[in-house]
Amino acid sequence: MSEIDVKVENVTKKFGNFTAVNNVSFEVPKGAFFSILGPSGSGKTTLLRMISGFEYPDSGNIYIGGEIVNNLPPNKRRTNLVFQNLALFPTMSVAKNIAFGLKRQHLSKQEIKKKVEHVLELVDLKGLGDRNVNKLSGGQRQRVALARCLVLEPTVLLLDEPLGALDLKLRENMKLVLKRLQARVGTTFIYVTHDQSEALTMSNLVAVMNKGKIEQISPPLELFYNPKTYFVARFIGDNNCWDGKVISLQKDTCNVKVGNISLTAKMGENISVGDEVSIFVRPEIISLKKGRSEKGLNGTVKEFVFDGAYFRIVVMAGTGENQLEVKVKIPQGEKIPDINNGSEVSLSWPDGSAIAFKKAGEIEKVIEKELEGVTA
Amino acid sequence: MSEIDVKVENVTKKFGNFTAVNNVSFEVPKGAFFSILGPSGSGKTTLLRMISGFEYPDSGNIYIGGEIVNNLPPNKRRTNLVFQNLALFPTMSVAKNIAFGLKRQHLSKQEIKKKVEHVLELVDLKGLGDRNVNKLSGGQRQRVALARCLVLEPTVLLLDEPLGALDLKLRENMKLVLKRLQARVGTTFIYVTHDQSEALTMSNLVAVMNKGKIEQISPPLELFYNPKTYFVARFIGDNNCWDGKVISLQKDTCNVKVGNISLTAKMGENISVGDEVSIFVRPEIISLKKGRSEKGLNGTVKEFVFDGAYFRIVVMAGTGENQLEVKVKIPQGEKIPDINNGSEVSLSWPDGSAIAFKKAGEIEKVIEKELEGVTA
Amino acid sequence: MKSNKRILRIGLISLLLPFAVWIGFLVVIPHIELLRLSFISHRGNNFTLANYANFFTNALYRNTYIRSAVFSIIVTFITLVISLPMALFITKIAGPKAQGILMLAVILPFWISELIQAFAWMIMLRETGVLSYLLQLLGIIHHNVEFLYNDAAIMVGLVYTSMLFMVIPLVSTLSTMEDSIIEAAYDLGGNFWNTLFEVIIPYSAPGITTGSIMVFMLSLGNYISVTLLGGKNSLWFTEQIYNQFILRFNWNQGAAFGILLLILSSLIVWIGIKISGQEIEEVLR
Amino acid sequence: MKSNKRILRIGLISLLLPFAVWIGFLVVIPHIELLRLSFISHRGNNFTLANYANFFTNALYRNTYIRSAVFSIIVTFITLVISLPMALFITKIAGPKAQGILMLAVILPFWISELIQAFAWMIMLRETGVLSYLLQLLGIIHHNVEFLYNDAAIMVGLVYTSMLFMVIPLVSTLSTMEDSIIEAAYDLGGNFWNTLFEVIIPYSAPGITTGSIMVFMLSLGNYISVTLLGGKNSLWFTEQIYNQFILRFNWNQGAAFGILLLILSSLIVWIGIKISGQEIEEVLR
Repeated sequence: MSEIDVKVENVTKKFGNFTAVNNVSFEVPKGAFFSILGPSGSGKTTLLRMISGFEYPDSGNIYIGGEIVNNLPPNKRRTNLVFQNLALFPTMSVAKNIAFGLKRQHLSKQEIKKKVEHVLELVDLKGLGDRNVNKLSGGQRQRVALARCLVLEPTVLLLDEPLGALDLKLRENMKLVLKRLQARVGTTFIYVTHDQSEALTMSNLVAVMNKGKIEQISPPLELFYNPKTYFVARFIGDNNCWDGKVISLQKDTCNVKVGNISLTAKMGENISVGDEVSIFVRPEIISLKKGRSEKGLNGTVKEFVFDGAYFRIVVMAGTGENQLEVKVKIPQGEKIPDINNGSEVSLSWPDGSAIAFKKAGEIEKVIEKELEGVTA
Repeated sequence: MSEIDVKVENVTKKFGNFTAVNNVSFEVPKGAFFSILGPSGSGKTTLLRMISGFEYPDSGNIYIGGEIVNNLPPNKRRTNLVFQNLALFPTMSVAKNIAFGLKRQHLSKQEIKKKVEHVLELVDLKGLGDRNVNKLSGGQRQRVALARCLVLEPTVLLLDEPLGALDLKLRENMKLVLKRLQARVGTTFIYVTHDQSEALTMSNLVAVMNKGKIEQISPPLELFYNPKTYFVARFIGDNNCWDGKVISLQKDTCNVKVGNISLTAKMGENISVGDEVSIFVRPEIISLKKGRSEKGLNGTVKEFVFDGAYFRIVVMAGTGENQLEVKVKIPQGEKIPDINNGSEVSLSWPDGSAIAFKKAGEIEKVIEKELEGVTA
Repeated sequence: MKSNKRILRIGLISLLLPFAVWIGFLVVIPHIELLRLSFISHRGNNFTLANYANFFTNALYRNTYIRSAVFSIIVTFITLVISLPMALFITKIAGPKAQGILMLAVILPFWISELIQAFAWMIMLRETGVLSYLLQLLGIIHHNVEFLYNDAAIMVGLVYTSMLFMVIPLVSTLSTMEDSIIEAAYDLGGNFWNTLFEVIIPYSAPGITTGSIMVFMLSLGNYISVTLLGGKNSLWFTEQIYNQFILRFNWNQGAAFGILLLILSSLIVWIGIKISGQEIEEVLR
Repeated sequence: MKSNKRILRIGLISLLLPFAVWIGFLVVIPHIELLRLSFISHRGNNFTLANYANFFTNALYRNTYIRSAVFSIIVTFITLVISLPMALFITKIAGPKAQGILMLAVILPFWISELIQAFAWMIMLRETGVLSYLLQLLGIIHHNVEFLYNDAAIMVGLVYTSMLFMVIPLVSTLSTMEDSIIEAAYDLGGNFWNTLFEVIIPYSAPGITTGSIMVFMLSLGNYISVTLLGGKNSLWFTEQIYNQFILRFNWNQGAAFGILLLILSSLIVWIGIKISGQEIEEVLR
């Protein structure tokens, strides 16, 4: 995994006054499943289109397999792109779709036939070569789009939210298909998505993007437990986020006054006394006990919902006007204390699992907009 | 909750030779959030369209508020339908969309205006009355569709997969909005969906439908822990399902030979020795320990995936050709034993959490088709 | 982000350039020449406004001009009233088979040359024609009656030839309307007329505008059907233009009339678009 | 599950019924009468095949018939070759503004009556016209040359009037093609020509068929542009029909010619559809 397949170096791309990609650099090791995760408008698709050759960078360099490809058109690059809407050729059969790229390489008919057969087997579509692509199911169409690219043996396979159009159950299934396929063929994948569950399930490395910049590149679990920025902490998972003011500092931790509650949190960045910060605690990590206790945070259950995987509980902690809304998720397999709306409970979490970042109001807006579906 | 708002009595509906709804009966109590959950083609939408008046039953009776409404057209029924694609009137403003139904009741202009204002406040769209509906975000359009129906104060509000067109994050948010709204207005909701998480999160009662028949009507948690039929056990959640043969019977339980492993399971229906059965165990309830143990089921880790909420682990248990594939889900908050692909592990689950049903091959096909996205 | 541009540009420009020049040449120059000619006197080559003055001083020309416009508007309205239910039926009620047959019935007049259509109509409406015969059979009239060569014959012919151009835009607009919108209106308590006037007609506004413009243009500029069905005294403005060019060889006068017709049609279409409250760009789509 | 049916049925049937009768009456009866007339002798009222026999014995009629068909096919092909890059440019390259202007340029000939267009062309192509003048300026010709009244003038006129009917179906087909399909072809290694012939043209097949049928029909059935630009001896079959009806008052012979033209156009369209491998139902959509 030490060889580098794709290298992006200080790349910037503007559309008019809008900076879509802002001085981005990263490397993708050979054979990696690399995801670029970000909200819509974060520049992730533009970045992918520059790697595939549909857009050219304004400045900076893009290397593929060690060579600069900045202004090379897509038909001359050893990358292939799986489009969001798949973009299968609707007038052709499955085999002809797959053969389109091979024909451009002036291979003999036999060679083309052999390669098509082989890749059809690889994606589990054996025997469907003569079928028209419009006659296929959603999952099959997906696999034709993959086969059409894989048959050309690209250095890097690029995927632009390819599961976006599928429905929920099929998407769950295709995640595993994709991950297994990548493990089998060993091609480097760069996968763009706004769906964190896709990125986290499939990738070796995830780059979180926001407003044209990369905020953090980490393996999936680290994004969860060691977010490096406010945005990552806020964007990944359905995190608790409480705003407060720093009262005092210790070595790695700070004391923060949230409403009239005082909390201790790890410092995620340089913080001074008096700063406005947000504290993040994962809802999954909070334990909930019935009744009040002296050590924990006491509160009242406001909402109690079961969604098939988790019990989602909303607790109002503290008293008076400055009550704190705490989201708690208890997985379905665990024993649930006998509580109802209005029950008194006490909450606690392990030391070091609360983390503080300086408040960033504008990011809040990005995420709110996402929730409102403005882009949908 | 004892009053009955909708009663469906032995209702059957055929389209040509195809029986879409087959002798279905159920009652919906006043103020309930009642979901009809089923795969596509199970007849759930036809059932809803009969309640709303867009289809008439071939036989059986439908009562709304105690009166038979079998052949009453939709514009004469005290039901209103929120369509899957919302079906807002695209040439009208938000307020005019909402006023359309009120105008048909010959109310005065002032009354209409007052009611529109009131319902806009209810769905959190105050001040957006003059906006054209095409200028709204996805979540706002959703709420206009709700407001347009709620303002008519229907006896029952019918919802036909209204969240289907939204993207993931927005859908999560709208689920809570819908649940809270229903709690506030107290109108009876009948909600049709193929997404179990929607049904389980929001409903008081869920009716699981398959092939035109209702398999089980239960509160959400019961569907999980006490499935009444093979189909429900298979359809709800991503259940483990192992096929085997019954060797011996005890009072409530049976011993089943699965490959060369012997398992004990609760009987979900009448079972005799020698029957082909399937055993279901929820992946969430299985505990996993590193290394072999004598009591548990021993196996090797084949796949290890983190999806943001759970670690999904696939373990191959037993030996030789008849290995058993066991799915295990460990919630993200819990401590994960230090395992990798290939690690030896032992699995166990509480007594009584495995349940056996007679095998039903055809249902398998329905679910496979669903996964292949044939209907997508 | 039209990155197609880069892909298609080189190939397309090499193909398009000669055609672009040609199109500009085809579209612009002939009409500039028409305009120029209209300001030149018939005998002699000097600048004059006489060709336009003739129009304003001669009542026949003026009346023909107004008559053509009014009749074309009436034809447009009749065509709309007939076509809207047809389009609604085709898009929202008919099954795929009936849809095909109905579209065929609408397209048929197009299949057959306008000339032959006009002759078929003449056969039908003349004194010894089918209509006269049928009405005598029914006892409504008692001797041969000439139904040709009158205003009604012109209108029937124009509605018939131009219906296609109203039905097609209406069908294409209405087919983008989801069925559930009509169902929603019904579910919220609406009946047929509410739904038609408050939901369906506002939705089809772009199709109505496009269709009306096309039908109006075709009617105003029609020559064959009008002269054949209306006879030599159909008093249609195109006939005046034809007479100037072909019978009197006064191309300058004809050019002036042509420009006047162009102004008339542009003006009425512009007013129509303003009234319907649409943007010209929308209509072009 | 067209439950719209129930909602719209009552209202629509009351509106549609009289129109349905009227349409049947309008479409079917005139053409049956045309057919009947073609089997009746001009003088006398007896059944005869003479009207058709005349066609087969007279070389002028036969040649005109074949000439019209061949020319119309050529016009259709030229129109297609010009319109495809235009449609591609309009749908895939032009921004919204350029799109509007281009569509306007295509629609313009429709805006202006065919009659006026033909006259504008005559002004352009005549011996003392603009083309002759320009070519003399460029030193290509040295005295006035008549460009009117020849086959090329007919063709140019026909291509010009019918281009709209090719561009519009092509634009509507191509605008349903997602841009990413072209990008995919490019990404998989294709160049402009690969993409054009293997992806774009197969995709636009329905539009090409619809457009070609319309252009062919319009050209074959054209009378005004052909006779004005081609002169009195343009040898177009519609001219023969006109002559029979209007100059010779031989309606029976004219009816026979009309039926023959109908057979010709139906036959060629049928062959065209068979060759392109499409279903008639698809083309109607």
